[in-house]
Amino acid sequence: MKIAKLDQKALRLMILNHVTEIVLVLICVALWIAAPTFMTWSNWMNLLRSGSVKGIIALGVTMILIAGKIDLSTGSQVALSGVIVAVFGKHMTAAGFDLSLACVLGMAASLLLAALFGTFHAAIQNKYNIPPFIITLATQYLLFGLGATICNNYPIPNMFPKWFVQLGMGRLFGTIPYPVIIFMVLWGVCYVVMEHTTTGRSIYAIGGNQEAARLSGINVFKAKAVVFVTVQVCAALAGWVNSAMVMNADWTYAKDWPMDCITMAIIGGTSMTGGSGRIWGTLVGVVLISVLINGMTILNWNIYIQYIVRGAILLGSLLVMTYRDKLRD
Amino acid sequence: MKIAKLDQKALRLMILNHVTEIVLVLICVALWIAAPTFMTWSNWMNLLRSGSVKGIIALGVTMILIAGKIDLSTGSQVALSGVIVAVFGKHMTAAGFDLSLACVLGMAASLLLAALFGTFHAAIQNKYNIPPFIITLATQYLLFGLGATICNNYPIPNMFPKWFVQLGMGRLFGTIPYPVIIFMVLWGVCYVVMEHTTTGRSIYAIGGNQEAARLSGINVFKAKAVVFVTVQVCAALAGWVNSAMVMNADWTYAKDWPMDCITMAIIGGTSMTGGSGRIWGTLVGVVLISVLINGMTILNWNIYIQYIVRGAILLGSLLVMTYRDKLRD
Amino acid sequence: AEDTFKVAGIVFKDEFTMKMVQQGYQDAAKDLGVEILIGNSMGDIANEQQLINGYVDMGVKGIAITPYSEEASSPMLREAYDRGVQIAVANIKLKNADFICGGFTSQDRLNGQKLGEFMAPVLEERFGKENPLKIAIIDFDAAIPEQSKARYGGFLDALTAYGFTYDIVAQQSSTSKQDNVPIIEAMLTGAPDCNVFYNTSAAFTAIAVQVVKTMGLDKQICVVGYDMGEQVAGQLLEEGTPLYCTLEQDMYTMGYKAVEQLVKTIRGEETECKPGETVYLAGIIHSVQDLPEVQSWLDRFYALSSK
Amino acid sequence: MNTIYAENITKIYPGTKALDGVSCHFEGGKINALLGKNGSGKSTLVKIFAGAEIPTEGMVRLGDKTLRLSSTLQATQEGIVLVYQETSLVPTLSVVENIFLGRLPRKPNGLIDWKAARVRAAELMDGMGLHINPRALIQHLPMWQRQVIEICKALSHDPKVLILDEPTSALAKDEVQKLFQAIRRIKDRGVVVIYISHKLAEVNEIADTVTVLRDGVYVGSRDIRELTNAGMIHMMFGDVRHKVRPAESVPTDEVIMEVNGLTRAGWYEDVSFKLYRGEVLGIAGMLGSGRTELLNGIFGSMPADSGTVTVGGKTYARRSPVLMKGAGVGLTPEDRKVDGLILMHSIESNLCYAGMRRTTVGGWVESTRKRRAMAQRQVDALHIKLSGLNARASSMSGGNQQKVVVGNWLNNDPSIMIYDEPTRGIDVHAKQQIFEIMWAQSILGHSSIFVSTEIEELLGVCHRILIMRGGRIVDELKGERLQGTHTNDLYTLCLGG
Ligand SMILES: Nc1ncnc2c1ncn2[C@@H]1O[C@H](COP(=O)(O)OP(=O)(O)OP(=O)(O)O)[C@@H](O)[C@H]1O
Ligand SMILES: Nc1ncnc2c1ncn2[C@@H]1O[C@H](COP(=O)(O)OP(=O)(O)OP(=O)(O)O)[C@@H](O)[C@H]1O
Ligand SMILES: [Mg+2]
Ligand SMILES: [Mg+2]
Repeated sequence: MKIAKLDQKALRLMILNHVTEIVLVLICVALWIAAPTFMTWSNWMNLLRSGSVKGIIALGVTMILIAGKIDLSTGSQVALSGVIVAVFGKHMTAAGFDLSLACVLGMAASLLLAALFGTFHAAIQNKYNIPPFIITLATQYLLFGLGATICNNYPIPNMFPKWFVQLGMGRLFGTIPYPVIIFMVLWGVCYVVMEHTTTGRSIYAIGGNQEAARLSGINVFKAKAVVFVTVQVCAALAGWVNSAMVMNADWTYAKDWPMDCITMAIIGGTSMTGGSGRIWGTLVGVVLISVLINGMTILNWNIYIQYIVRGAILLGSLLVMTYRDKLRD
Repeated sequence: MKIAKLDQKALRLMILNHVTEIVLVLICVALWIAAPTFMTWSNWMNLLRSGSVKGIIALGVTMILIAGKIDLSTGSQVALSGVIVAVFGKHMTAAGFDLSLACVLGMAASLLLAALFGTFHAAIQNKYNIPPFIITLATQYLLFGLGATICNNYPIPNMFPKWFVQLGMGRLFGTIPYPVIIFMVLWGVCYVVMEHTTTGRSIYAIGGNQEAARLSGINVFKAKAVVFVTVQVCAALAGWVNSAMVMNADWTYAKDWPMDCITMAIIGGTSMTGGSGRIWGTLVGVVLISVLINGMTILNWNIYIQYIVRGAILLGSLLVMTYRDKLRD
Repeated sequence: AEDTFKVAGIVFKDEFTMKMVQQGYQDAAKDLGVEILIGNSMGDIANEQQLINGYVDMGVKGIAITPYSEEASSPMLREAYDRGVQIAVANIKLKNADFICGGFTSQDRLNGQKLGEFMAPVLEERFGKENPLKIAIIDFDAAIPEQSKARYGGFLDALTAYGFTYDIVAQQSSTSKQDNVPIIEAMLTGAPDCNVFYNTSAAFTAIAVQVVKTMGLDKQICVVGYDMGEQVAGQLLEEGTPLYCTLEQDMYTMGYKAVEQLVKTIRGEETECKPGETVYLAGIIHSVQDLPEVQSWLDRFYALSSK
Repeated sequence: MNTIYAENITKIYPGTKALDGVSCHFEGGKINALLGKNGSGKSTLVKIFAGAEIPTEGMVRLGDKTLRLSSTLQATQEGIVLVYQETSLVPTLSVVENIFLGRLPRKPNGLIDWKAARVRAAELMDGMGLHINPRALIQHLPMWQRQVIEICKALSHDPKVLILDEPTSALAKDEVQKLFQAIRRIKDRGVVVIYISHKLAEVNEIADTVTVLRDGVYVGSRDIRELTNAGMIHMMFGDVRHKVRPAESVPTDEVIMEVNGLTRAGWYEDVSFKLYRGEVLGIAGMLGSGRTELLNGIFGSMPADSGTVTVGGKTYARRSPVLMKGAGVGLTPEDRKVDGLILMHSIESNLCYAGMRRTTVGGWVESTRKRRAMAQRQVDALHIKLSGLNARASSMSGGNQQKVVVGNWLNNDPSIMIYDEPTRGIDVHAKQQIFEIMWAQSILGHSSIFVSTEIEELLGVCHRILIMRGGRIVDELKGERLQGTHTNDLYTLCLGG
């Protein structure tokens, strides 16, 4: 009697633990039936490619959420990093330099700037203990203004060398898009770092109880710096891939991305309150959102319905996860 | 010796306590010198009118921040409430009803919906203890989709009776715009409620320590419901005023407003972590932001510089407030 | 009347086309010897209002504007007019706006029609008239519905008038400039039989051309653009491009003429357009039929943007 | 042998001098009790030893080495480990991770060696008699297990100086014994053990030396054999008189509250009792016997499955703090910092939350004058020490904070007060004052329910004591029987031996 009951609970827990995965499979099956073209290799490669761009950021976002922090300025950073690379390309080639060289320098500059801003966020947050929500809301404005000023508010198309464009448009063996490869490699790195290194565990610890972590001799600032810099660098990388994909750089890109990426991480099971989350889950979240967008577009659903569905899925996943946590206790 | 030192600290504290006010005055003086037209009655009335629309929401936002919660869906609610009023006007007049009657019914319906969503947020948050950030992120999508669906994604112009348009365009004694009056009245009400009633006291308490408040026999759900409903209702009111001002209703309005309103409250000295804030400060914050925008426009500054300035002001005010709190302890 | 005074020029979004309008404003002001203040409402009607009021209070004599909305912007402008400021409009035809001193627009519906009329024979030759055309449309209904709907509505009207039948095999509203790769890919995945891809803006066109090429549909699909831009011009010039044509709204001229109208009205001089009226500037079609013309556009663009 | 020295240490917090020129030393191979009333600076001193606070003046010396500690990490490297008064575990992480927080063992390739960590964690927990899955998350464990894990964590450092700041405040008697055994083993290795506690019985049992602070000043150190309990109390407080329950405090036979069949499966079952007007009712039980749950069940702040509570003639099948407050019941929670106070708000505000409606005109609009008067009333009545009514609650010491929690409720004039561990972590003097409050209430005809883990306290204070074991009320002591009961008898009853 009792065993049967326990087992039932265990079963329910197991289902709830994998509810995102299950929902994903169900949606895929439904889409397959509704639109046979959905389940083709090329469609999947396409949808994964698009998902990967935001997915790259979502990895950083997962880490920063696990640390109990947040970054709202990733969208501006995406736009800015593309603009920086393009501006280097434009001005340096005008001055007679090689486009490839210019591009590499631009990439270095954009990484540097991303790291600088990440460090700045971490330093301010750590020193004054201001909620990161509001710090990054402020720098979001700054980065946006910076991007516009740098490119003198003209979009800059086609200022990338071929190999850079490959980052967005190229495909390994002509079939797997590079953005997907980049995302998967970063995902692997994130996974190992978060689950199997002391850096990762420090990040979990400061998210779960910062004071306890500090008293245990964990370098809290270092852990914070790692997540704040990582998320900005992820955004910069995504900015390159995005610009390479659309062969254009524009400071107005990616305004809604911070929320989209947070949504992906949350649907994947990361908590907004810090201390718990799963890098694996974010992978699922990224794929789920990409499949949804792709599927609803294939089915030619109205954008408004798409918004409603997205809201409902987010709400639903929140409720399921809360229910699961209750059951577990 | 000691007294002099204390006095100096007290003086510094006094300055820091009023730093937003001081900055506001300085900016005004600077603008007055740079552009004499800035300091005219009509310019002030106009800048206050524009500021008031967001200011109405900022009042609700201040309350919800004090309660330690947040609402990101206010922008969608602004758009939706305008759409609802217009849809009533459109369909009911088509069915032969009086426009004024239709408008009143529409207003009632939009208030009802706002209150419903507020209650829903409060209920979900209270029952499952999910961070409100993410709940309202989800309903933001829902409300947006709802607005678009209701008006069948066409904007609805001119479906308001004269008296409704007055809400946005009218002026008391031909000089003080009604939006300013509405804002000031609401501000007064908020001030009294937050500083001088048990409801306000309860809101401060749950923001400071929800569990302690609960164990002191404070009705936590009620306090939460008050703030969640108030902020939605404020957004609905702002939606009316906004629609009246532009004599149009469109579900795409006000997308960036939630962050703008949070910025106003924060600059006014409300904390993101709950438990402390000042309604008076929000008034200053609203005026400061409105003056800045107006002033930079008058000075013909580039819009991007304006973004940078806004980011810098927000960051600066955060640092000053943190420094003040350190000094105070 | 005094000879020199201040006017203001307002654009409404953060985009290249508006940059052209702005350039037009500024050049006209320079040519006519007046001072001009520039504002951008960043796609928010409340900002627009703030700008208008601000300028009026600063004592500008006139405002040239690309309004946010043909309905919603007019009450605020009327208020400004009532306070003694002349209003000239560019880019759209303002409704209920007898007070303006003149307007210059390329009308979206007419432009759409012009594109339709231009493309109809081309499409007839390629696909015949017997079977319905399989049209996919990407629009911005979720941002500025009036414009967006006029742009594709006009195109479809013209096709119907020419005697085509068509199926809309896919239609999506995009809310952003950068997220369109996945949208267009999915549209074409869901509608693999599509043969005409109609874009309502240059940002879409650039992406659509890329996607059509990478999906290997460049022989099957004829891409029709709307608006001109550096990237789109480049795509027209490419070998074997699926992009057939695009329509340039002469934004620069619109901006230029709006300010010119404004200044001349204020000075009491002879003007091109009567008060309360709006002049339509014809859209200019750039197509693969005339590549040197495209090249010369690009050259002009570079000259302009390096100013 | 190691010895740790405090040399002329002064620590000034804004507004408070927590330590004033303290010089003392603690020797290795001994268990050194550090005593003092609330706010006397014990925690501050040991935090300075552990690098968690930097002294304003003076220095710490370990043996011959002068230490300039600026972080806990440094202190740990020197072999000084502090187990905090408040637990410092990360609730979202596993047991094994918490034990090795910040220094998980690594494999040669740099990745974490989870297996080795689990094995060592299991060994450490075995040593403390704790048998749980090292992968379990802290947030799913009960309080006492967390406390034991905290100590395992300290032991894992193999410390030269081990400081325990009130380690037993959440431990049951048998766990205390296990802890003592472990501490003695550590002592035998020559480690300096510093042991802070308010429980004199424990001190008598385990300590070798006693060091006392009073108001931030070093009073002296003695060998435990030279000291009686009275001597210790004298060192801590100077002269104090212990009051006994006044004769006027007698319960009437009017039933003011009746609990009937209250049950929450797995926590407490079928609990029924009556509370009389003017009575101080004690509930004795060992840790985990379900007292906190029961009190919260009565008050409605935690759910119950079935049963009713009758107050003032009205029977409540469902309860909530709001309802029970209305019925004239108040509760001071077990963990005052977490659940009892709004630390960031002023002392005045904290004194006026429960009685909020009484500060209003017409029930809604507050009167500043009334608020101030109400707060001042409790400050005077309870002798709360503060720098000003506008100071934040966080600036007060434990005992005064507890008084504020009580004062908050007294401002609502409750006819029934429920005290859950009101004396935890506060000094004897402050405890006495809390008892006096209960008696004064009793004389006024108000009743109290009093739960304490130091069950000997109950004997002198209560009119009647209920014994709770395994979630059930198993016995009742009153009248003659209560008179004849000694502390040891009470422990026996609670343990069910
Ligand atoms: N961070 C701080 N800021 C200001 N004052 C403080 C701080 N920490 C402690 N104090 C004050 O310093 C004094 C000594 O406090 P401490 O915590 O060392 O006392 P204690 O002897 O450990 O008391 P208890 O027995 O209640 O734990 C108290 O008056 C306390 O209010
Ligand atoms: N049946 C149970 N299952 C799991 N945990 C339990 C159970 N009973 C008690 N506990 C744990 O024991 C702890 C003490 O329980 P409770 O607070 O109800 O008893 P108490 O007598 O008040 O003890 P304490 O001294 O901890 O306050 C709780 O933190 C709870 O986690
Ligand atoms: Mg202490
Ligand atoms: Mg207890």
